[in-house]
Amino acid sequence: EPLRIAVASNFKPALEQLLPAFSANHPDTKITLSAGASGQLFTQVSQGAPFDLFLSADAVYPSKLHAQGLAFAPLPYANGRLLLLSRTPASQWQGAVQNAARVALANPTLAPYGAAAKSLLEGAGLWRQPNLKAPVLASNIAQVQQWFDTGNVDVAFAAAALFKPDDSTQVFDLTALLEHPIEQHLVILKRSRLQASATEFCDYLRSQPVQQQLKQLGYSPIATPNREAADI
Amino acid sequence: MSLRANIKVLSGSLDCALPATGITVIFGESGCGKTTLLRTLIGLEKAAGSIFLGSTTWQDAQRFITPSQRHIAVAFQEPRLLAHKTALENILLGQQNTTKACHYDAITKALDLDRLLHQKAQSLSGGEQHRVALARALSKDACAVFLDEPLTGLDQQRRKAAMGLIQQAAETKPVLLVTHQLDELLALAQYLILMGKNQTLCGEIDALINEPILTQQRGHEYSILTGPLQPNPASDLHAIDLGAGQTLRITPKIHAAGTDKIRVAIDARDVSLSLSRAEDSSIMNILAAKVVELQPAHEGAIKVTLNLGSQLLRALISSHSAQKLALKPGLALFAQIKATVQIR
Amino acid sequence: MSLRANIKVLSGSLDCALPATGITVIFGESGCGKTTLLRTLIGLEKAAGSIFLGSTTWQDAQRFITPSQRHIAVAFQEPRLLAHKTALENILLGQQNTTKACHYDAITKALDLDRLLHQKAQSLSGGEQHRVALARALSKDACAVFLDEPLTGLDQQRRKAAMGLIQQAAETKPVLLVTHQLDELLALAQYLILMGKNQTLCGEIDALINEPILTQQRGHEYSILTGPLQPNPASDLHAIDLGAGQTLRITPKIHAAGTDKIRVAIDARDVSLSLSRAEDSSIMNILAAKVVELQPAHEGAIKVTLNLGSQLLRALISSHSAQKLALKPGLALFAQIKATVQIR
Amino acid sequence: MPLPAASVQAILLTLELAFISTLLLLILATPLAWWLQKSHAWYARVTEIIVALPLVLPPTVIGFYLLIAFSPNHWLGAQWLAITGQTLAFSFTGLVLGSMIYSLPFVVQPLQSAFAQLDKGLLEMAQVQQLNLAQQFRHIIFPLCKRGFIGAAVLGFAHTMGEFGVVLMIGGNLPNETQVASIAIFDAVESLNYSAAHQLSLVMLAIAVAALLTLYWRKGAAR
Amino acid sequence: MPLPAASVQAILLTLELAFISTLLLLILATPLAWWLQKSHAWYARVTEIIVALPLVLPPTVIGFYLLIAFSPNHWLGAQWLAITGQTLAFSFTGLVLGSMIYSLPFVVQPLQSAFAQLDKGLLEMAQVQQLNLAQQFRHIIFPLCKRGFIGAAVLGFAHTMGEFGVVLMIGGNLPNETQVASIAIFDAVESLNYSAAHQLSLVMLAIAVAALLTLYWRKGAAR
Ligand SMILES: Nc1ncnc2c1ncn2[C@@H]1O[C@H](COP(=O)(O)OP(=O)(O)OP(=O)(O)O)[C@@H](O)[C@H]1O
Ligand SMILES: Nc1ncnc2c1ncn2[C@@H]1O[C@H](COP(=O)(O)OP(=O)(O)OP(=O)(O)O)[C@@H](O)[C@H]1O
Ligand code: MOO
Ligand SMILES: [Mg+2]
Ligand SMILES: [Mg+2]
Repeated sequence: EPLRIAVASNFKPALEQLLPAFSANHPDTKITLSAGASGQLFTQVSQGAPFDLFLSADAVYPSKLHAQGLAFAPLPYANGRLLLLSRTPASQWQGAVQNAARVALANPTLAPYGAAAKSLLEGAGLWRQPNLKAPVLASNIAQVQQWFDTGNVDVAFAAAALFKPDDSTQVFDLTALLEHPIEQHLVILKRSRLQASATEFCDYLRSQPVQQQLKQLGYSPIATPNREAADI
Repeated sequence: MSLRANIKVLSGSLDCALPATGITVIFGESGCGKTTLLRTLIGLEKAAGSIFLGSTTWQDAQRFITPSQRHIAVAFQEPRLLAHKTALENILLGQQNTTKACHYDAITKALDLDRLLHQKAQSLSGGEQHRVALARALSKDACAVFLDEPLTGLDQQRRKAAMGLIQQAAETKPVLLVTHQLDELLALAQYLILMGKNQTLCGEIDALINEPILTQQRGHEYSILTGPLQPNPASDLHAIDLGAGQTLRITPKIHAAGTDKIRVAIDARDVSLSLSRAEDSSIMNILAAKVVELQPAHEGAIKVTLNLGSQLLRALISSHSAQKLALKPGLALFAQIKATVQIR
Repeated sequence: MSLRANIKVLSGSLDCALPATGITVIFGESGCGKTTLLRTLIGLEKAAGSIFLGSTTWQDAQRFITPSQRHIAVAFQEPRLLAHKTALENILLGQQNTTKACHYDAITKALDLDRLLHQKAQSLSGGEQHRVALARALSKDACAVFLDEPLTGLDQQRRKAAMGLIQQAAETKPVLLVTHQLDELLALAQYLILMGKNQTLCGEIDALINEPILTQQRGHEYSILTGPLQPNPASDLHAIDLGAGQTLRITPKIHAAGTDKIRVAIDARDVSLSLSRAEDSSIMNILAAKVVELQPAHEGAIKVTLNLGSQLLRALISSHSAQKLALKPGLALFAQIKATVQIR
Repeated sequence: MPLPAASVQAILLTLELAFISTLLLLILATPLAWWLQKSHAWYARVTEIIVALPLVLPPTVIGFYLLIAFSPNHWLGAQWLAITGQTLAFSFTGLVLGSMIYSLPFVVQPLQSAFAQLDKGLLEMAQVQQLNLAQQFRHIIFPLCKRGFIGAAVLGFAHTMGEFGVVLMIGGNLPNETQVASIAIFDAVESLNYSAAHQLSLVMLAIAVAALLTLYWRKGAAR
Repeated sequence: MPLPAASVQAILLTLELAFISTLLLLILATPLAWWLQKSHAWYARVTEIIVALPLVLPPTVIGFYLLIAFSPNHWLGAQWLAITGQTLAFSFTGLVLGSMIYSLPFVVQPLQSAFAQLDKGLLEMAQVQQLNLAQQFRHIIFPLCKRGFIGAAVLGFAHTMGEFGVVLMIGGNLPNETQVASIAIFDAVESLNYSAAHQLSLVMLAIAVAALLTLYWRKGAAR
């Protein structure tokens, strides 16, 4: 039986980078990934989807699962970074949004990155303004990137983890402007029959070397890596 | 096993008991309800009434058995072949279900279908399709056979062959046949169902041969003469004893084994009259007769009823000739019979 | 506008020039290729060769115009009605495209369709459907009419009415008609296309009436007598002058206005022979004749060829009678003619 | 409980999309299916396969390629942008286009089946009676293939209504423009807003039953 | 470049799902369509509407109600859990069930159309020839409605292959269990793994063309 990991879309590419090293040490543990918006994965877990581990893009969904008794205590595993990508040059991110032909963000009701973007727009008074074109909502943060990559939108609220820098794109790092930083938590699900493997995987993810590696993958490391691991 | 029916039909009701073997011809103008009657007897159409075949109830107030339980063979008015199957496959359709083996080869041979047996039905000509449908009906093991205009689209030779096969089938079971052709009716019918606008008649052919429904169609009458056959081994001309010392010479087509009496239909138009016996004529049948009655028929023609001694004969002649011969009731003369049709 | 065709058919090739008006009957046994020939002429089937109607090219090595450009009327072997439309809608189908108004009422009346005009085609009986299809073809404005067994499934009265309508249509344009019925052929044909196994013949009816293709089918021959009509105002019996001082009396059915010559077909079986002139007989036509030739026909029958002076007459009598009358070539006798059919 | 305006919008949008797409598809598919059925040319066979492709391709494949084609980096998207000043992606027009591609075979297939079963004898008769193509269509092809047309319309409409994958990829969830009912329900369910999901689903169910009742009632009357 | 194992899995899973669902559907839909076509009873009409419902309902509505039915709080889901120890949601069996409901009308509709066009005269002839039901099916109904059966199978298969909304809602994107190709492509596109998406799409395209070529080649041969 594989270790089934439900992973928020923003973290899937990073996780794929990190898997080979883990698999080298745990050859018996086969891992399958199911990606989606955090909210979508949360819904599936609460409806009984047979996941062992849930890597959310925020702390809220994991704590809800914990509160419902479906999961053990949530643990942070990364801090996400929100970027604004613009194809047309702008001095400020607000200007980029105002001048955009199309702005894309992830669906705030399902994706924490989208929720974060929405809160910024609301703060700047740019949310659902009649004089602005309505932003298109992607079903998860990865789709935002894809819309931007294919040229269908010219401004996008994206995850740093999914963005590959190029010359024609102007990038604003909005992480610091966020009222609530994107603290990504994971939970081991109580239904899991592979709790030992899941715990091993958590430990690996939260280990110092991995956390250092995350910096190159578009995240900030967690503050106190690998301390509460024993509490699980 | 005779077929008895008492059912509602378009023109009223039909109450008949068909012979257990032999052919019943259903006759009537186009649209009078022949096909509907056949479909009712088969069980494809429901009409109030009862139908029995021998001791089996096909339909009565309580029961109604389906066409497939009636164990019958049918040739519909249209061929109803499976276009994607060969002629032979169409003929054999469903025959594996019956207990008896299917002997189709004599039938397909007689209907000249052998060459076509492995041709797809959709590529057959109209007449070929009709023949395949007829072969399917005739080769099926059945308690009764229903044929709706089975000879349409056939040329004379094939028609004759088909008529022979139908007569064969009628030797062991009742056959019901719809036709518009008088020659077919005369050649085949033993029992008639005549469907008119306001009534439906049924009965032996002798009784109904001069019903208006028939005579209106053909425009003239028939006589039926009957008597025991006296074979003549020296010639193929046999004699029929008509009683009162008169004989009729015919070439019998149907060797009615077992029945000593033979019946012959004579078209009133095929009878000519002469005051003296023409000894030097090629007409073979010249019978002494007495005029019974003269009736005007359609324009310029007179219907003459003659007494041959113990049987009646009808002649249709021009009023011109009637005048010339000074015909009147009681006059003795000679009836020359040009053609005869042996009936069942 | 006469129809000329030189095309390949099943049994070889056909090269004919049909009359500009009048009926051409296509005759041949079931499956010989009549429908295929008709379809080729219509343009629904392609065959090598050329077809012209008057000065219009329907098909040649270079050109091929579609059936709808040929401006024709067709009654197919099957009715081909639109089941969801009424009889009248079927009859009028496409007629709004032609310039002339459609005069269907005389036709539907004659075919006894008036009662059925507003009935859905799917609920019509088989014969009714055929009549609707025939009415559709006959009421269409067309340069030529093609009828594939148009009289199947019709009773005698409707058949007669239909034949009248077909003859009417043939007064102004060529009509091609397929039939298996000899009486229809005789009543309608002016020109014949006879399709056999190995050859296809075409020509005037006089020339082809005793072709084996025809005589094999009917089993006996016909004679055709011709001469100017001499009307008799006092009676409906008119006389035809056969030459050599002999006359034939007939009741003309077709008042061939303009043509002084009339042609009459006589079935060899309808001729009886007598050594003396029977003056007291109801047979009206008794002609002096001389035996030309005796030939054995089928079993027990002899075919006698007679010379009427300037025309030949054929008789079919029993060998028994031939013996009795001691027939031999050169013998003078009298031919009694029982029935005549006026042809075109 | 009155339906929120957003739900009403989503439902109306869905019906509009399905209706417009089906209508356009019927107009397009009828001659196409006829030609495919009649022609024996090799390019008719090739076209047949191209038309049938969306049958076997998951909607996401279609959505993916549409996304690429719609982008201003590509010919189609660039042209559209130049002409209309708008991107095809995230627009109602884009959805109609996507729906049509997605549902085309579902409309062509029943029509082609119906045309194949058409009695050739009747078409020959029509030719002889000199019916032109429009008359042949009106008097013969349409009435005899009515069930095929109904089938094509129903399947086309339904398949468009059920379109989700394509819309999810090229729609962008814009209220009143691309947020169709299936997307709205998906969002509601995924965000555990079951009461909204229930409401929307029930309304869709009611509309469905009403539509079918109308359809079958008419069919029953025609029988 | 060899196809990644996950993609192969996804494709095989998709084909398996579509194949099993279509097969089961044909077995189920044939008698159902026959009965719906023949019966004049009111409950046949009601059934007709129920069968047609998935036609007009967005897949997400179906997915939503399935999700509810599959949940252990409901009778079906509870029974299933008690018997198999697994939830129906997020399982292959659940997907088959969902696909069947989702695609049922797409199979019933072409069959019903074909049955309606069946020549009644031939069925009467079959009755008289005493063909039993199996023989009637084999000799008449099936050969004459072949196009209907092909249409039903193709549309059913295609619609199942293209199923995305239902799977997304009740499948859960589990590799080798419920991650069908449409989901995998969506996933690949979403993970910005465009080359994988292209690859998968092309493989699906190739399979589609191959399938269609086989189908049309056979159809051509049968013509
Ligand atoms: N597509 C075909 N393939 C093979 N043979 C065919 C095809 N179409 C017709 N035939 C054959 O060609 C012959 C002529 O057919 P056609 O329909 O012309 O006959 P017909 O003279 O009209 O006969 P009928 O009087 O029975 O209508 C038939 O033997 C028929 O079986
Ligand atoms: N469903 C129907 N609705 C109305 N009239 C019908 C229906 N079916 C048959 N008829 C009529 O019933 C009459 C009898 O039809 P039927 O088929 O029994 O005639 P038929 O005697 O077999 O004629 P034919 O010799 O032309 O085959 C016809 O006038 C026909 O129009
Ligand atoms: O990674 Mo998310 O949950 O799509 O913002
Ligand atoms: Mg009839
Ligand atoms: Mg023919």
